[in-house]
Amino acid sequence: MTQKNRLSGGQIDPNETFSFKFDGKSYQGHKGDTLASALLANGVRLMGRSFKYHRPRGVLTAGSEEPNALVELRTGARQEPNTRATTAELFDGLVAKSQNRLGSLRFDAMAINDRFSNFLTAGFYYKTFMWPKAFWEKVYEPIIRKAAGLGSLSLEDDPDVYDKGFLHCDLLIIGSGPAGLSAALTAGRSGAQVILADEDFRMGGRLNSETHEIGGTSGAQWAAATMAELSALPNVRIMTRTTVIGAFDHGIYGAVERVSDHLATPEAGKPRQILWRIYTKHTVLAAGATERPIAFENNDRPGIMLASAMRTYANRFAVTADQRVAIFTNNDDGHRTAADLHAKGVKIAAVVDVRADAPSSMDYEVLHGEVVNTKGRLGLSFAEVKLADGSTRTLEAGALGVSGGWNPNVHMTCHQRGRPTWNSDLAAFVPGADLPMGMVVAGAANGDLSTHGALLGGAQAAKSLLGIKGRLPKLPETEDAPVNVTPFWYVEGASRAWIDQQNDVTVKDVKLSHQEGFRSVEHLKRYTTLGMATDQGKTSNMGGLAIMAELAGKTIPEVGTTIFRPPYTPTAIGVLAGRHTGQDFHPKRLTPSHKWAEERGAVFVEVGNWLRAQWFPIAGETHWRESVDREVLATRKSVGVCDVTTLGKVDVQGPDAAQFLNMVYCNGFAKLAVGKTRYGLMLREDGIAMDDGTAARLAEDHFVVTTTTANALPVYRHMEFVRQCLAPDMDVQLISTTEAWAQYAVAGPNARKLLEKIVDVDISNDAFPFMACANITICGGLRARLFRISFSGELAYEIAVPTAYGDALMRKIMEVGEEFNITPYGTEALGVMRIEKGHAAGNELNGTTTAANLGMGHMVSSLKDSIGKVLSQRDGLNADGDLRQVGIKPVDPADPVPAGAHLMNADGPVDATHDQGYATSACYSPNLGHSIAIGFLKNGSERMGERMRLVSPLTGVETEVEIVSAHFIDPDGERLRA
Amino acid sequence: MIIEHPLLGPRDSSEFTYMGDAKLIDRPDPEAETAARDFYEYGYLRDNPAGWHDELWFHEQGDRSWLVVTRNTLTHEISKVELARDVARARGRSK
Amino acid sequence: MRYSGLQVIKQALTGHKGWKPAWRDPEPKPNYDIIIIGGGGHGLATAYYLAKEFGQKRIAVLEKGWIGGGNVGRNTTIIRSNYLLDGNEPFYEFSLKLWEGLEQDFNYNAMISQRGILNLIHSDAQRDAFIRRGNAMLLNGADAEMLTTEQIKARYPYLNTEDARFPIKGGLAQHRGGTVRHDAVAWGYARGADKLGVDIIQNCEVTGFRQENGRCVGVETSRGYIGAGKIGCAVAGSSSRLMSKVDMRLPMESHVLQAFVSEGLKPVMPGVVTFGAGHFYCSQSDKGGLVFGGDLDGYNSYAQRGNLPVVEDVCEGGMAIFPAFGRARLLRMWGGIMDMSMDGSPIIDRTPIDGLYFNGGWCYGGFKATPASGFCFAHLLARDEPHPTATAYRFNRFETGHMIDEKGMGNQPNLH
Amino acid sequence: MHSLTSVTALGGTEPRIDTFDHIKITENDGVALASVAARIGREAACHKVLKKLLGAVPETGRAVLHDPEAGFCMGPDQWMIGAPKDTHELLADQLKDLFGDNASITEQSGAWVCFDLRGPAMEDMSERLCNIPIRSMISGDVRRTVIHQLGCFTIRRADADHLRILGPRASAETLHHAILTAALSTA
Repeated sequence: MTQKNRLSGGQIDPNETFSFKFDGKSYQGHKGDTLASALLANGVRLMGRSFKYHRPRGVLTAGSEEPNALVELRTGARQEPNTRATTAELFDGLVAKSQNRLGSLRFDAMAINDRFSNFLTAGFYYKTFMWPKAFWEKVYEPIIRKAAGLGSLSLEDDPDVYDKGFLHCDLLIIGSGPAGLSAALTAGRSGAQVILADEDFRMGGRLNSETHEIGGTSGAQWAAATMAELSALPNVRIMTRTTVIGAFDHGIYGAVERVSDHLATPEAGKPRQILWRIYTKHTVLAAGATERPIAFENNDRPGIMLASAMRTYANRFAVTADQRVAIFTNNDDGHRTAADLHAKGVKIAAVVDVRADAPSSMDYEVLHGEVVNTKGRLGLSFAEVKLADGSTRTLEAGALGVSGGWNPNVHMTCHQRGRPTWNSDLAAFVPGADLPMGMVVAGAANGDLSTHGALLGGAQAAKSLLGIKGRLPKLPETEDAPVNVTPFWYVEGASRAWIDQQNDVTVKDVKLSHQEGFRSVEHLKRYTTLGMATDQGKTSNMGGLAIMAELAGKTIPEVGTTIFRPPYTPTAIGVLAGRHTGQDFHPKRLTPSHKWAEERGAVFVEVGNWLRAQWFPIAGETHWRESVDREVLATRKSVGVCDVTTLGKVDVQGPDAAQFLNMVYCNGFAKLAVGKTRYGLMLREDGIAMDDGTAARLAEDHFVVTTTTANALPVYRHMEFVRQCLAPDMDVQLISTTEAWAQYAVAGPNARKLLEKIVDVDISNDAFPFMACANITICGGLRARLFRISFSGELAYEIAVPTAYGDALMRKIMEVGEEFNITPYGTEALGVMRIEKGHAAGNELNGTTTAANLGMGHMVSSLKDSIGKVLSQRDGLNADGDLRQVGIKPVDPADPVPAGAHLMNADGPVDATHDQGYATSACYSPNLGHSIAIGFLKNGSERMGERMRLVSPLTGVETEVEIVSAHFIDPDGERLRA
Repeated sequence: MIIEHPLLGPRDSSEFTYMGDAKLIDRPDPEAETAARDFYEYGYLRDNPAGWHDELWFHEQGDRSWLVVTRNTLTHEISKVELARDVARARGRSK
Repeated sequence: MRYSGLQVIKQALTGHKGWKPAWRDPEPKPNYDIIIIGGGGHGLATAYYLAKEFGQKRIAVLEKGWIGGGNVGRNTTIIRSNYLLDGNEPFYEFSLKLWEGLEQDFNYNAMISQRGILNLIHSDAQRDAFIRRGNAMLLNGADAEMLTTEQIKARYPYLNTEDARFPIKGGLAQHRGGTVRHDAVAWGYARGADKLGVDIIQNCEVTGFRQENGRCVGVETSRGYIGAGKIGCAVAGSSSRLMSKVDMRLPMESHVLQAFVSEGLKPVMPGVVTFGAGHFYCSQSDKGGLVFGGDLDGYNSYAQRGNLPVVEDVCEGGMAIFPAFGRARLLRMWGGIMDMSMDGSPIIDRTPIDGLYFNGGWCYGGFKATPASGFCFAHLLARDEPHPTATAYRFNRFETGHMIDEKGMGNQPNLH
Repeated sequence: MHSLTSVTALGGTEPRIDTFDHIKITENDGVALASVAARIGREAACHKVLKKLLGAVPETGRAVLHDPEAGFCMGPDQWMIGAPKDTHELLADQLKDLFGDNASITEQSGAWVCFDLRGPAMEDMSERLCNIPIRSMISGDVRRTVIHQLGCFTIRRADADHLRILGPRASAETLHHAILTAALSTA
């Protein structure tokens, strides 16, 4: 028999056997096992190494509070570091390996640290490694970092997917022990929408671990029967393998469902885990309690574990850590472990109880005393006991169960403002008064440690929260033992007695922390790292607090408690991200001509989630500049077309529409004639330029406003703010219609000729002059909008049709444009043409520029109120020598003028105090045959013709430049009006 | 957090965009002699209380209403939610 | 007692009996020359420099709880000086230089580690902006380097460059940036200040200010009245609350910023990386935890905790660039309260009340500023004039229109 | 009659249909849309027209599933009207005639993509897609919500297993991908 420590009974399925590997060695376990229980069954006690001293470690617990038995689960890209063997559900073919070791687990070379532990006390690193100065980063820190960390990531992309989801209910029950099940029954029978969540893969909580009977059947059977009833209720949603990770504001809980972690790999298309956001009116927290250890010398050897964990292994998993077991306890609970193990045929070496009045037993020896030390290199062999009479005994045992009392799992009660309060009967913290909204705590989590107390508390909680009328049905008969505990935290004189096993914090470290003045709980925690390990201090915080209290001569509640923060247990980053990874990180927005552009081989660029064609390479072009230069030249020579759908569009309607725009734009709109378009500059209330665009008056009471692509959302929000909050009685209605219309710019000397072949109306220069706009029809009757506006500086139009026709319109334009050699152009060519025209765009409207900086100071109307007007008049925004937008060209046409470079005077130092300005946007102008830039220069409008240096030390460029007008092409705008 | 929208009922706060102090409704008179000072205070100074706070939230992923939410900045408790437009009207903001 | 490797050995061999408290626990005196309110990083640094650099005596730091419990103990430990604007860059560069000699200066190993910080670039416009910024850094005497995607990939081979929604087009690196063991900064300054005679008084909450003839002459505290020649407030996060006791309204809001740490992992992150197209930045601590963060929750809050949407947003950003982190687990999350100012930049200035000085508005840039903030505030307190690198951090800049707005977001604090 | 042919939001000439055992996902290309926003002081007049048009005024969070025109409430005094595209291509113009200067009408046909989810997995899928209390929503309930960061309308239709999603048309592919993913997840 390979599973030498497998007992009989339990809730595993002995008929289903799984093979698994740990550190390369094969073992067998059963369905229903965890990795930890299966390893124990096979006689494996040594499962890991501690963080600092690399002490050999085995399991301490049988649950998610486990500090020691951490493994790297699975291999390859699915390798998952720091996985608790105590919660990893066994599956056939599972592969795990131990971590944080140099060499094998048995012979870890880093264990040498343990020999030097006297030098490596709490906070030692703050006091040394400072000389010589350079050595910290070059010598000391690399060594420390190399030793740091526990498990390792594969550094391959996580191949699994994660879902997110949303659930709504009347009552969320966290925990499926007796209190949770009782609450679920009460609530479920009332018809309320109930969610019952438990982190375990088997519902029932400690009922599965204990031998108490409920109503004449075993607790486990009662739990199974209750689950069967609940499963049949359509209003109860049962969520196994689901950890509620946090209680957030207003009854929102985060929960992680491990859908596939018990499988070798997830099923195709299925997520590994799901993050549920649960919206609930009420919550019953029935998270149970965690047993706490007692600190004594060398209390960390493999085989030493919580007494309650021993019961779980024996009763649920049919496993014992060894055939010869001792118990050390300060309360009656430890005796239960002895009784249960004895009943399963395990030899009890003795029960050591610190209490003089401990119960005695016919089946095993009960000693009044303390365990003062242990022996055994890679696992426990002997426990040394000091008896109350002063004599000593050495107990031979391969496992030692320790019971120091129970701590209610109050974590979730603290996730908001709650602070637990001290209950001296239990010698433990229990939930305080200030609970998250709608929460009631029941059962052991509330300090009701008996099974009866849990059943009663759960039922009452559900009843009161849901306002269920009538009397509760009679609860089944069950155990109702009082708690009988004598606070006992550590054995007197113990020094290397572990409080926080993972982080290697001992009693001695806590004492040193006190000695050095780190006495507040938070200082203790931060100085010693107590409770900062992956188990979040679930088994260690109380011990540390108790010792600090004793040293400080205070009570435990006077010392306080550290704050419990989400998540309840460590949570995969992947599941918190859900599907928003890779290409799905953000949604994509495709323009109406996207498919057509793809067919032409366009290169796309991301702008505010839009994918826009950046340029359209043609055969033979090997560098993007070739394509862009060609597109620019062809547009300026004949005609080009560009998809400008992405510009934000806001439909502004109503009798007060013009008045409204007068308010949001710094320039005037009240008198804009119907059929006309005007450029508008919007300021923020602080007087800085916010956005620019055009407003076209299609009717007396109807404008279409455009915004820049990037600002579509904030501008719309701002306009709604002005409408609803500042001018609530203006009769104006706003609708964002960005996506409703496909809009294309047709630009170039032949633009009109081309469009005349499409539109159904007269668009001659007289009928449809520069800045005209109209609702028209095209192609024999399709409704469309036409604007004669130009970003390129050419004779240009923007034509819009309902989006569904966008693809067809683009193909039509290309078709009729063939005779003009029409060239589609992308955002790069668009950018070149706008720089050639000196139009400001995102790089210039960078949130710090004023209208004056942009050379548009004259546009801020003094005749009317508008947003930003008053604050735009502050001195700091109107100082002499302020920045002005200018054009920059290289003196030697071959030189670059990079954006982001700074302007310096022709002579003098090059440093920050002599900074004159900077280039914002730059490009190569194929029309001028050299690079050009626009930028901001101090007192720029007075410095035309000045020679300066444009320097970019970052990219190693320094160019002699001349300051010129930003209107490099057609400064008088003749082409626009042609 | 959940914001009890006066028209739509409980909505997750992640559907909203936050702007801050609802005093931003009280835009000063630009014609007043003290306009420069008034706008500076309006634009820049905040009570920033630790406790109850009237604040503006925009239902960006909802009905595009601006709301005035009375929320406790210590506990995040919400005691009142109104349409900002109603508040603006009640505060006498005319055309 | 001086800390050193020898001392550690000596103490280890003698049972660690000789270690003394890192700072005394004195009773407050009736009055001091200078009182600093706030025993966080900035307050302790101010006291330290007042005593060490400006020859001031009779100094006390009053802390309402335990020292280092505010943002110095709850940040993501990053130091850098990669700022753009004239008002900021010289100050943060001064700070970085102070960091570089700090441990030797105050005889405490704060594990200052210049591992480098890298801002990823994802668009041409962003590159232009980062070139401008990198140039501003160099022109101010800081270091900066533009890295190509290949150079970045060599350092972070598991960065997502293949299947990224926002492809990486390079990055702006500051190699002198890095991380510091945050708690140790508070403790190091506290110990250093204590050795110079500064009284560090914990559990002493200031409940009011006493004014006489328009001058602030002392503070009411939970431990009684304490008089002072000058009083400096350094309570970022709670600035508005404290200053409301003298009826001052500040140009700031208090916001919660969450931070996160993963379980301990073997080293994977050599330096600090900031994702330029999402809300995510990350480094790895000497203990092995991935330390990361992102955006503000976005609403005014004095509760030191946040909510799920931002947790998810940050993790989405993380997975977008580091898909290998999916199987690492988030261990702990917490929140700190930020003084979010109206232009994203701090204030170190006199108040309208004689004898009362203010330091705050650090947004989420306070940690890296700690040494310079302390130094400059000490300068102001001792000499009544601003330090040359902090001349722009004035209260009146909003009224006069001299904002220092790095991000260009205007008077909307949660966008800075 | 004009000479341009339209394409569906997913770029096809025919609507996309994805059929699984547990759900059928149909791109619905047949809906014309226009929004109606009441002008100040004309709310009552608008209600009258709506009642005439739909048989009832859609209440907040509700749709009136009337034939051929249907409508739902988008916000305060603001409604979305839908009708078969075949017969109502010029829906906005038709509504302008009906409402006169009582309301501002905006054509919305091009702004949205419409997907119909029908099948036993509809509720499970909804839970993975968006934050709506789908199991307590009844026929005619409408929620504006977020699906994969996209602002969408969800309408629980007359049949118990039918949910209609209106999402931003430019992101039709992203939305479709999210819906398909949820379908595979819940299979």
